[in-house]
Amino acid sequence: MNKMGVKAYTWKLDIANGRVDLSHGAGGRAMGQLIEDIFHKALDNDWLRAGNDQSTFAVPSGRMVMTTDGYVVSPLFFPGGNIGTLAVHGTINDIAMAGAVPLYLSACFIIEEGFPLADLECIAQSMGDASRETGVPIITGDTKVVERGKADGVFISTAGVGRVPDGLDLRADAAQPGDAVIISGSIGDHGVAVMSKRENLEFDTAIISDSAALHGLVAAMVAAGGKHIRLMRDPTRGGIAATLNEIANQSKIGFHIDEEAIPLKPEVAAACEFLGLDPLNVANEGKLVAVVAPDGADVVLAAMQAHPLGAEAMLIGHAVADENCFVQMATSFGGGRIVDWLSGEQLPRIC
Amino acid sequence: MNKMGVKAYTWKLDIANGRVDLSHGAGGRAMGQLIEDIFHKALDNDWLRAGNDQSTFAVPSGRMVMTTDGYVVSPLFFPGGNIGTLAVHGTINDIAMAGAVPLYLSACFIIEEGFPLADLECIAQSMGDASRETGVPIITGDTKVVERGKADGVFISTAGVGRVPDGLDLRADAAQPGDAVIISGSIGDHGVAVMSKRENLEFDTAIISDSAALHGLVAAMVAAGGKHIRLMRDPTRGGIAATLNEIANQSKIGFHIDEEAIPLKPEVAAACEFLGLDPLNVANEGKLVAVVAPDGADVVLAAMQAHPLGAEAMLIGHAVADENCFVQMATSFGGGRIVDWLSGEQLPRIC
Amino acid sequence: MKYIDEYRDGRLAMDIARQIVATADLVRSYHFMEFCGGHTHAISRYGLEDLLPPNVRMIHGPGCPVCVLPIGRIDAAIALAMRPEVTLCTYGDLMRVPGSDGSNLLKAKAAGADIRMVYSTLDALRIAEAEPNRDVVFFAIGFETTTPPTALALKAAIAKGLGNFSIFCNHVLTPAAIQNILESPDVRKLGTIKIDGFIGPAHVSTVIGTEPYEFFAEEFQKPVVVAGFEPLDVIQAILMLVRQVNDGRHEVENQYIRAVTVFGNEKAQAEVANFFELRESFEWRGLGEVPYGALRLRPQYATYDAEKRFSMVTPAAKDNPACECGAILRGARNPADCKLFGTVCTPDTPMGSCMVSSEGACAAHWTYGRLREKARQADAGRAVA
Amino acid sequence: MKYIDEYRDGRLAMDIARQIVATADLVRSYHFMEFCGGHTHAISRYGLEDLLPPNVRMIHGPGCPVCVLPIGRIDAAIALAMRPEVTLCTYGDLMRVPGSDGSNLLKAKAAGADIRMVYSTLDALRIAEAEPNRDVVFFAIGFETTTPPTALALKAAIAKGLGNFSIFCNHVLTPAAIQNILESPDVRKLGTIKIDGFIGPAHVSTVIGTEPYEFFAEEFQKPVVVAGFEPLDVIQAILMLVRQVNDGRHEVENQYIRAVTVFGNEKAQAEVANFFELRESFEWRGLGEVPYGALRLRPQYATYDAEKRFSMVTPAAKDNPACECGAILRGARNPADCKLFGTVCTPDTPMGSCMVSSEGACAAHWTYGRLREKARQADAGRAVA
Amino acid sequence: MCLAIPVQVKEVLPDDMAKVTLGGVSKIISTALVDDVKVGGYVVLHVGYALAKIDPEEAERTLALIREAAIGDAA
Amino acid sequence: MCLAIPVQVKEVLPDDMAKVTLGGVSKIISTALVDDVKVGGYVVLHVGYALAKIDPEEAERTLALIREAAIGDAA
Ligand code: SF4
Ligand code: SF4
Ligand SMILES: [Mg+2]
Ligand SMILES: [Mg+2]
Ligand SMILES: [Mg+2]
Ligand SMILES: [Mg+2]
Ligand SMILES: [Mg+2]
Ligand SMILES: [Mg+2]
Ligand SMILES: [Mg+2]
Ligand SMILES: [Mg+2]
Ligand SMILES: [Mg+2]
Ligand SMILES: [Mg+2]
Repeated sequence: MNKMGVKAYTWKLDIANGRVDLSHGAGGRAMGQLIEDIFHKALDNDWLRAGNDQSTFAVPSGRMVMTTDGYVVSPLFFPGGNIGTLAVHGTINDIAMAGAVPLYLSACFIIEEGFPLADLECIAQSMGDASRETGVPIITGDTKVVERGKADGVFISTAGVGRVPDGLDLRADAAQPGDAVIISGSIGDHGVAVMSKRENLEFDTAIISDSAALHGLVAAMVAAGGKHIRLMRDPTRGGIAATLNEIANQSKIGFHIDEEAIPLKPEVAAACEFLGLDPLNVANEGKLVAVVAPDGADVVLAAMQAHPLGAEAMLIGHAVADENCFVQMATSFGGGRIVDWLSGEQLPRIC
Repeated sequence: MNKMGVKAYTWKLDIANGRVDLSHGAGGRAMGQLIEDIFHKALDNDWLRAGNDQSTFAVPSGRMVMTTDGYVVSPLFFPGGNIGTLAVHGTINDIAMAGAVPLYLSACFIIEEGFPLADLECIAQSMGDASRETGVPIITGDTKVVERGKADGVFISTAGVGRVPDGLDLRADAAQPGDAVIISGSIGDHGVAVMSKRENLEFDTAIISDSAALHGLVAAMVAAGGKHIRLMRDPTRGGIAATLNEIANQSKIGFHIDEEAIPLKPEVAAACEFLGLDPLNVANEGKLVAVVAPDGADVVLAAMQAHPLGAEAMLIGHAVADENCFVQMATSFGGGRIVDWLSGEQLPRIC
Repeated sequence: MKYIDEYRDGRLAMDIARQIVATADLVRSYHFMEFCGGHTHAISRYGLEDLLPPNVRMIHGPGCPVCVLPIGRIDAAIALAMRPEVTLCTYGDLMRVPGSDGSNLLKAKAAGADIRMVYSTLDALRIAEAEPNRDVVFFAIGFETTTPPTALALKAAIAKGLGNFSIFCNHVLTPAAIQNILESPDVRKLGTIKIDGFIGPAHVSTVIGTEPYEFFAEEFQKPVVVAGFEPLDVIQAILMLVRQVNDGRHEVENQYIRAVTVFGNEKAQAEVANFFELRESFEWRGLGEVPYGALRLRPQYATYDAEKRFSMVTPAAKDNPACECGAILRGARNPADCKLFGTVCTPDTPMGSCMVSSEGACAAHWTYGRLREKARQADAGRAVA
Repeated sequence: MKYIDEYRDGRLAMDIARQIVATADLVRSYHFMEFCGGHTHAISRYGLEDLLPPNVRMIHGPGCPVCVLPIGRIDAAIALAMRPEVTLCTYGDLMRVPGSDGSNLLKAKAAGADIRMVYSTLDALRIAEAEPNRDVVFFAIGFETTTPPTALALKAAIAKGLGNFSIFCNHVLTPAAIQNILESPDVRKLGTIKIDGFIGPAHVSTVIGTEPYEFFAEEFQKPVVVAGFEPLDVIQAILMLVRQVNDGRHEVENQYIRAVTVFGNEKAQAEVANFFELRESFEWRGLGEVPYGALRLRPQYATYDAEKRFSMVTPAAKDNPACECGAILRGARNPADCKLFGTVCTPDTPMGSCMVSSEGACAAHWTYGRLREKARQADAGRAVA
Repeated sequence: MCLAIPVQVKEVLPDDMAKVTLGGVSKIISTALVDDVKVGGYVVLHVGYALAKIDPEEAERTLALIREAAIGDAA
Repeated sequence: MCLAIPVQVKEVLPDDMAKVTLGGVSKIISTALVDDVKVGGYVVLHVGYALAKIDPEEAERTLALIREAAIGDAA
């Protein structure tokens, strides 16, 4: 995104009716204009305005964290957000899950020829808004245009760096039998909101995606009881079923969770009945699962519930010694079951 | 890429004949296996093995640099490299162009359903090799799978962070009249190597892509004459024509360059005749353009020529005062011309 | 959620379970087959077996249309989908059902076949209308429940003159399968499988009614209770079966009276009869050839019949010889009896169809049953020690 | 590169330029039109005008097939490409040529039209063979040089029975255009444009030979020198023209003897004649209707003629009124005379076709000429001061 | 087998379609297989089609029978 | 107009095709428009087709004429 120096363009971008064409990715003036008039305007900061192929920033000595995620959500716009807000929130969350303070993001756009400029601007604006709201600037980026039929509207990859508070060291293998499992709020909202707009599935619901940046919540948790936190993870693809199984396998423990304790909106439960899905497998984009040492569970839970993004936080179970690494759930009916990863894609079923 | 903890998979990936299917992107065990058996094996380091959604590292205080690029090259494999080597070299180069020492990379894969596992493994292996050769580890990553027809084999986005040597501050607007323009070697090799394998263009040539990581060369330049270097840029998309025009516009100067001085392989010149292209517009992936204060030109050029990746480095011209920001070239025929950005896509022409 | 939540009350279930304990005769055992995967799922999901006394045992029947689809039909569907002109539409359930040599529709899609997952036959019709250049085939599976929607899709395609739409029909029939089980040597002669009664299908029966079960109840002297799929429905049905056995009755009773009548949905039956006719015989995985066990399109709709339109052949089945799905579907074995269960065969790498469908006995046991199996083994271990 | 490098020797060019200065009569002026964009390109790219004395001036002619394509034909091609069944194949040069209202093929492609850039007619044929369900149209443009490859593609399509291949023919003819210029009021009567001779096309002439120019040389008493496209070829041709003028000759001379003969490539001519016939009239942008100025498919190949096959209509042209392309193509004006040049009209945002094609006079002036214009203005400033 | 759920009819639409709802989620389905679909009534929904109407009285009776069975055999 | 380049024929292929080369780059083109294409000879290549053969003697003669013209009118 280094085209700032190019002189004023003869023609304004026709954002209302125009489309991205191959010249917008060819490294010439058209690309410079696209970057300047859409991305620089929306993301607006001194780093981008400097017009380099990279950006610099000062750091004090200490531990840093780096992460990346690709965003390929379909449809691109859904109740409660769009691919751009996800790309900001999701990468901030992966930084925050290390207990870290997110500092800077990069953003890489792969755009399909024919993509409406108006949609691109809307996505960029959403990213700018999300970046300003979260206080995490997007300081460097890249734009590529591929031929029609070789992408799906737009894909965004963001990377991020952050700073880990001194003394904090969260690890995937740190969970121990007896640890408390806390979830920051209701499950499945994002997945249901997105599926409600999928062609062929379309249904009406008031559910909106929970897409949100969790670094503020994490900061409150770390401040209240950082030393008790073993690890955190955001249950995105595969839902909390995948996240708990991952942790169980990485930490070589099992989990016992309680279905009754898991926050679940009635509309999400209903949508899952419609589609034959289990809400435990459905994606979240503004929730975290924390595994906390038994002594710290109360103080961490209280800190979470005091934060707007953790108001509905619940202790949903405990880690147990289990060489099979099973995730077991006491059902609200009174029985028990194993919560497994979803096999294959999450699809509506007939039986 | 956080699936390390998952237990041994029942079935080995059929890398020879298998293809990526949607289950490899769904967040379940199939995805874990893909990541472990292909990416972790190829990229092989402790960060990835830790199996977190992010990785941490220690830094001393100072200035850091961050960059990102998306790689969408077609075809994915070309003489001298593939999309994976490009994704490592290109992002290292954008860090190096700040005069910085690249430290860590992230890699994000967007894979089209049906992509052969053998090709994916080959790309991942190339990235691992490139990462080891350059000494820059890929410490975090992400994998997404999209439906057939919604991508083009595989797209890779890499981001990178590096450390800027104290006292160095290269900026796009730093070029001044009188500065020397140095290129590190012959132009157009990458673009011609890639085009030679494009369907419908196919031609035979011994030209291979110049894809290479330039941080070693940059370190030598900085060591020899860092204080004289105004700025550097790698002339990728749009070739040196685009790069020089960008710099001219950002620094509000013009350039005078000499066609005779620009290193150009005869085969590249010939391929450009075949295709009706100007080598000044053709992409490079292992070259840099440095703008150097007049006093430092000799020492920087000598340091470059002493490095294997700068052996053919040439001083090709100078910055001049020019409110039009023209890039002018004395042709080998004896005339003069303006070197402009390419308009639109670089296409073979009939006239 | 009305008509759902009130039938999932765990406390009431406990109470009924206590009644079953009280009612069941201690000196005899009761073996009931739930025909339907939906019941298998509810039994596993809610841990109903744990509530039953040791002498009341459930046998999981062949009532999953995915599980009973023979491997040759999957192979044929894959071969069809690989034709460049064909777009194969199918319910998501089928995507991971193993064909020969580790193939499945998901991999065929990855290999280039144009396969679309649909939620409804209406979606398949929409695709055929929107893409007139594609030969759109609906890969139809399912019992009597799922057949009427296929019939309506065919009716609409004819009305709209959609020449590019056809159906690969794999609809199968419940009563034929139950009869086949009851007539099997295992059950009838060898006595290796004891069946004292059936829980009859919930949603199949909304269409066909309870009347078709009268024949077995009478002929084979087995009680049948048609029941809903919620856990209270199932446990009530078990109590009703225990009472019939105790009373020496073999009647068809209807627990699912809120949606099932004696004669079922006659409008739906008529739509099906308009377009489909009986096949003389059809292979069910696990049961073998079942006489009159499936439907095909009537000859006058041959142009809409993918089997005729594309001269499809169903290759001979090549089931994994170690897979016990067949015996499991007949109730002759349990998932845990299979050597492959949980080692080479898991929901991620299913070897047999019982592991693919979440209604399948093996998948249900994987997700819900391993735990109980372990607990039981631990108990047994303690008892021995 | 043999046959290229040796014709790009700047020192030899200087020497010849000196001979032109020595040869040209100081008391008269010489105005030569280079018909071809290829020559315009060479003149601009190598700065040949700087080498010429002030009394020898070059006029840039209409010899760019992209530049002379009327806007209505672009509009028609876009309308055709937007048809869902059509795949339009075209040379890359055409992608950015402006149609009406800022449209072009690149934007039409972005809007969903299936448009493929090809390097050769062979590629278009390959696409038609590989995708039998697509209606593949080759958008053919070009002078006599580019027509034979189109003829061969048509021949091959017929031989292969490719029913899904057709041609949108926009091939135009050089001699007709030259004659039109010479007969135009500007040149003939008004005397606003003085033309003392022509540099004849290089590659066009490899096909048609030098013979077709004899008529003008005789009829209009203008010398013609057919010349190659390398800078030494051009400057030698200018010297040859100066000599003819000095001698009072008006002959057709051939500088490009290494590739051009008197009768040209008769095999290629025969292939063209087999499939194409003259249009009575065809609009050239800038020249207006040119009688017998273009080709169309012979009626027996109507099924391969996209204009007939798709009942194409060519909408009336709606050129930007401020664009001077027309006058520039006739040699009546220079790019720098256009109010839009370099302000609203640049190679990134071309308003007229002369700015799109790198062979176009405006584009050549943008890339190569602005510098010289500036230097000239600076000189003029100094001279005045 | 045969995943099916009880949904309430919110709106009867032309062409044998209806808008149905469950727990705050609504969807358009086909009612071509059942007669006399009424707003407020419940139907069993399977693969986009209403298969049967739910009889509220029978549903009440089932619950009563279940409660009765839970209490013990009064009979 | 009409971008065309002189290329040398390296190999005559079936179906009126040939492999040609320029400065170390080679490509397969159609020679259907010219007769008697010989290995070692040069042709003018345009949009994938050879349009004409280059006559080496005439090329030499042109260069001689150019050199002569550069020296001055000996005539
Ligand atoms: S566990 Fe797998 S292999 Fe064994 S019976 Fe079940 S499906 Fe077949
Ligand atoms: S500068 Fe542009 S608008 Fe003016 S004549 Fe040239 S092409 Fe037409
Ligand atoms: Mg991440
Ligand atoms: Mg993430
Ligand atoms: Mg970039
Ligand atoms: Mg995460
Ligand atoms: Mg970059
Ligand atoms: Mg870069
Ligand atoms: Mg990730
Ligand atoms: Mg760069
Ligand atoms: Mg197909
Ligand atoms: Mg089209």
